[in-house]
Amino acid sequence: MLEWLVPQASTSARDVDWLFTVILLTVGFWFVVAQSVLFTFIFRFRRRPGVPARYITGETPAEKHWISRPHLLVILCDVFLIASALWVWKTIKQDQPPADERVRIVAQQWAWVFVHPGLDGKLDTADDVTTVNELHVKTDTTYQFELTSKDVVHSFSVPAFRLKQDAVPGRLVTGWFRPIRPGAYDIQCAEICGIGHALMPARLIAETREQHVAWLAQHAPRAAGSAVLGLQERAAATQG
Amino acid sequence: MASAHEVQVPLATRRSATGIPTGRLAVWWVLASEIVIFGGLLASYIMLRLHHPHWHEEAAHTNVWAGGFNTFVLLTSSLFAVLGHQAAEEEDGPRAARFLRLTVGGGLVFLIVKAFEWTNEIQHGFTIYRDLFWTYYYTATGLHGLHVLVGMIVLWIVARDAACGKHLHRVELIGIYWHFVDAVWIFLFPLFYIAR
Amino acid sequence: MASETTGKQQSFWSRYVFSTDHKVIGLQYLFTGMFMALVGGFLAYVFRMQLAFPGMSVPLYGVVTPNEYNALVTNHGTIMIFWVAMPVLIAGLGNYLIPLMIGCDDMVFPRLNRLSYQIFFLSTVVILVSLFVPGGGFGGAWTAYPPLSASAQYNHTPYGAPLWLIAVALEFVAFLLGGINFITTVMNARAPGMTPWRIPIFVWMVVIASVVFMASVGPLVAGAVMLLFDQLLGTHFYDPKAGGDPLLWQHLFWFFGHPEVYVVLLPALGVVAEVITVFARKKLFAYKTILYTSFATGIISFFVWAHHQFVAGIDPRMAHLFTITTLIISIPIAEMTFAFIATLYGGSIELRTPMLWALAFIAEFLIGGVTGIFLGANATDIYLHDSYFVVAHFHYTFFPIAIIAAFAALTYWFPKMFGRHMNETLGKIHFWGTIIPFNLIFIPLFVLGAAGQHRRIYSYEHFSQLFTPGLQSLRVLATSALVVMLLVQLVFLYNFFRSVWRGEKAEENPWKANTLEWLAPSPPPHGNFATMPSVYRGPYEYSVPGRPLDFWPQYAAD
Amino acid sequence: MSTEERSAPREHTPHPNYLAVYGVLLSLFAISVAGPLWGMWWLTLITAFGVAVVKATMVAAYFMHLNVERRYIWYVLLIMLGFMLVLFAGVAPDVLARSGQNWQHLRAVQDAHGAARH
Ligand code: HEA
Ligand code: HEA
Ligand code: CUA
Ligand SMILES: [Cu+2]
Repeated sequence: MLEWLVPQASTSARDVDWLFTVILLTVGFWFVVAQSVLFTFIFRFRRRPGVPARYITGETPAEKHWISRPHLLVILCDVFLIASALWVWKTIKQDQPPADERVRIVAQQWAWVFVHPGLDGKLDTADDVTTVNELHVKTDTTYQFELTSKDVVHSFSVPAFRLKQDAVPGRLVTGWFRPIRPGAYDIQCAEICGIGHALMPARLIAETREQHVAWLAQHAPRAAGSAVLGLQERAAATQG
Repeated sequence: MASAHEVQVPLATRRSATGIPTGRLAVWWVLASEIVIFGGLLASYIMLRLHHPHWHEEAAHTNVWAGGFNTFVLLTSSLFAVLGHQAAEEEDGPRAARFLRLTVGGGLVFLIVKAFEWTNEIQHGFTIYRDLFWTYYYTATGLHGLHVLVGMIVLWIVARDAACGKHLHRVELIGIYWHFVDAVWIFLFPLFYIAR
Repeated sequence: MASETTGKQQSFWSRYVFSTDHKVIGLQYLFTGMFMALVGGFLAYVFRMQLAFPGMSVPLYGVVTPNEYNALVTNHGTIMIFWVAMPVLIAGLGNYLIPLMIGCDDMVFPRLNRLSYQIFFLSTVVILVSLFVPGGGFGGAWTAYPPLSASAQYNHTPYGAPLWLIAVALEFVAFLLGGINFITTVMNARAPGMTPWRIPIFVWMVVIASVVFMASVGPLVAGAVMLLFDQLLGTHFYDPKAGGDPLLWQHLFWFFGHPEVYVVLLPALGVVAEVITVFARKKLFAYKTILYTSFATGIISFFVWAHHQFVAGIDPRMAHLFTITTLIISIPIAEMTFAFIATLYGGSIELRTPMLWALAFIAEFLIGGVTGIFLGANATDIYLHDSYFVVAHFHYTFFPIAIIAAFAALTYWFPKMFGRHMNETLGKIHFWGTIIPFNLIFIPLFVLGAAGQHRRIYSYEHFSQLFTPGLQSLRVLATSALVVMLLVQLVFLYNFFRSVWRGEKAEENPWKANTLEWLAPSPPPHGNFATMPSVYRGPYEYSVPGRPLDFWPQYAAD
Repeated sequence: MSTEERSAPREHTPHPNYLAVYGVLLSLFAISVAGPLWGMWWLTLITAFGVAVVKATMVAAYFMHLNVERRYIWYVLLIMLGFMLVLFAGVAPDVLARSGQNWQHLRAVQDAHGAARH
């Protein structure tokens, strides 16, 4: 359902959209039933001269069934929804599939700093590529990210990936994602973080292995420097 | 029967469908809300205390003897309060007033001791800024001290009325509140002084 | 009401400002709440205009800067919840109706009652002032997450933030005092014969709400003290660098924040129960079941709070527990909804304005309720959290509560409060003119949320996936609908104030209702009843077979 | 029902011997102070907090007269305490713990490197 509005660019996107549809159908059913009963009653039992209202206490077992039976069905639906929700949550937020690569994400007022492993595929080595507000990833590669914040609470959100995780200062949160479709997607900050909250948009570029290697190659050393420069400009801009 | 003319003392205040006098009932609900306020504060403290191994070193610098003496003082003042209530139930206003004033005295001693305690600690550099432990220490004991102060003021007023036999039922109400303040301290004492 | 004051200037103050009469205090709360609703609505108008037409100079306001936008949203939310929903539904209606409905002449602590309003009034002044101090109003969202809210170095509102916090704290104190008053009054001051199972649902709901509020707000009061210290003394309760923990505040806040939503929901449901029974001439379906479900809701609401924090960095294992409890809470509310709908079965329904509002409440709240399930399911919440889907969800719950149910109550009890009738046609115009735009505002927000649009963003120009013509047209639609809705409110205000003085006179019991307040004269004098009533039966004995009349008042001896 | 008099007179229960209660409380207090002298953490735990609970209960029961008060007042107060336990249980996994599933406090990392405060 959601894919009509946002592309499904990661594996978790599929699972989330599936769950969304499941819930939509379940509660949608109840919603339609409840509304139609409500409106039928409203029209069917409009005041007519000479037709008195009935006296129904709803206390006798026979009458109670009218609400207790549907209410049992609701419980069943809840059990089903809980099970599906927990299962999807487990795959997305708890399991950590073996990571092909790792990226570090640091949020601050008001920018994202991304540390990509260089060609050696390892973090904290000389050839790491640090960028600001631009994250480059390879498709069909399982990434593990570690996320933290320098100052206030931010939230790393990639709608196209159905991925969202708050960046909390003093905490290191790890998670994973696996891009499945090349393209450039919005990264938003989803937790209010001050004046520049709307001014820390970033881009996520999912590209093929070749493109990615090429990008790494040309950004290897001094791109980081320019990136930091860009960061200062942005900071100055948002202050003004 | 109350009528539209007699409005000074609403009939509402004279009813007691539960059998519990309205005043006392209200005091219980006040305490209920106080329990969750102190409960929230102390729950946060306990969690962070267990989170920070180094806090017990900080706690070692609190003055057990001052805290212990204050515990004793509050317990005693509670005894006076309850004896005052007993006197009040025997319609002996002046006696009740005397006990209540003793209770106020207890509160006073408590605050004086606390004042010395704090100055001493601050002089030795254990200020509210030194460490989060001390922030909690001053916040929790300060909040409690505030309750002691309020209690003393009300106690004094109630004692004044009781002395001339007025509103004797209030002696019990303020007593209940005072015992609660005492009970809170019973928990603050081990939390901030003994456990280290 | 004010008309009676003409000529009696000196007594005006003692009668309408410093009165201890529960009815006057109730109306004070009501009018303050209605005024703040206009304020909150105006703030919504300003930032909605900015969202629809980014960068435009909004009529009556001007250009909206990013930090202004944050302040507008924050205070819109804070005001609508704490200065509209709470005062109108709980303090306003509760104060006015509880003594009348349980058959006594006042609250058990009239002076405490007055004090509670005075503190509330002070808090109102403080929150309004906080919008105009240097640096602007607080912009850290009504949830005020630290570290942002904790230090001006981050939020850049050195005066706005503390003032906002102080205002909210004062408001809490006012409602704690009021709550204690409500609870003790209902427990002790009931008329003879008003046994627990004969108390009208509305009174029950206000009491349950007051207890839930009292039990949940405590930790947040403590948390607010800590936050205030962080702001003013520079302590480090929530500063991770110094050993504090930002998540602690989130927990303390939501431990209150979630029960709070039921604190306002329950009285609204109470209003609906009173109205639909009268205008369907039906006994409330399964009175006791409704009460038990509301007890259950009240208790379960203490076990679900972290569903606001699924992706906030809490341990993912805890998310499972809170998903389970959150979906469980839909069960009692579902049953209650069903009971309300069942009440209509076999009724003789007359669609007067109050009834329209009450029925609209059920229909609209269902949307808000079921969308809550998408959020309660932790996995979908990963995507929907802090998106406009959430915004739409809670407006579909809050608007029915704070506005629709409030209108139902106002139109229903208006004859009692002011001894006159409101104009029916104007009422119907206002109803449709509010309900239709309401859906046109918030249905688009569901779509925008599902499309990944996040909250508290002053302009989407920077997001290529969001700044598409299609989505922008939805934003424009929502905003235009809002403007229409706000204009229609003028009809209400005209109708309201005209009827206060010019409306046709109403007798004691215009709706032929059973509950005790309709025994008192309209408007009730100080002291309420000429002779204090006794109660002989439950509140919803309508259309009892073999009775001459289709209603059987609680106060009628036979 | 007796709704109209000043305040329903509490069935005059004979007052307990307050001095005796006071004595017990004082001795308990002495225990709680003496407890740590043995330097055994579990003993301190019992003498400090176990005793505190007993003391508080006694104050509530005898001084606040909860033992002769209507039963449900107990329940009200205990339910409030119960909610505080719920709060603790729900918050501890995030605030008390130093690390959990897929997250950890940077503080925990620093402490490991001996970079803790003090
Ligand atoms: C009075 C207001 C109110 C009410 C009544 C509710 C009711 C519910 N809310 Fe809502 N909620 C808010 C106000 C309210 N909420 C607010 C203000 C926020 C945002 C705060 C912020 O971040 O600013 C919020 C946010 C919010 C979140 C967090 C979203 C996020 O930020 O990520 C969640 C998640 O679980 C949630 C869930 C629910 C649920 C499950 C209910 C349930 O009570 C609904 C139960 C009702 C029904 C389910 C309908 C009737 C039942 C049937 C028709 C039967 C069929 C149903 C099933 C088969 C399940 N709400
Ligand atoms: C009771 C709660 C309530 C109510 C009624 C409303 C009403 C409205 N809200 Fe509000 N809103 C919130 C609570 C509420 N809101 C909260 C809690 C937030 C989150 C804040 C945050 O993120 O921190 C929020 C945020 C919020 C946002 C998200 C902003 C963002 O995240 O960037 C938007 C966007 O459109 C919005 C729009 C509106 C609109 C158009 C209305 C319109 O319905 C308003 C129309 C106005 C009226 C209908 C008033 C008319 C009044 C009278 C005529 C007087 C009589 C009144 C009575 C009898 C009561 N609101
Ligand atoms: Cu960073 Cu919002
Ligand atoms: Cu919630």
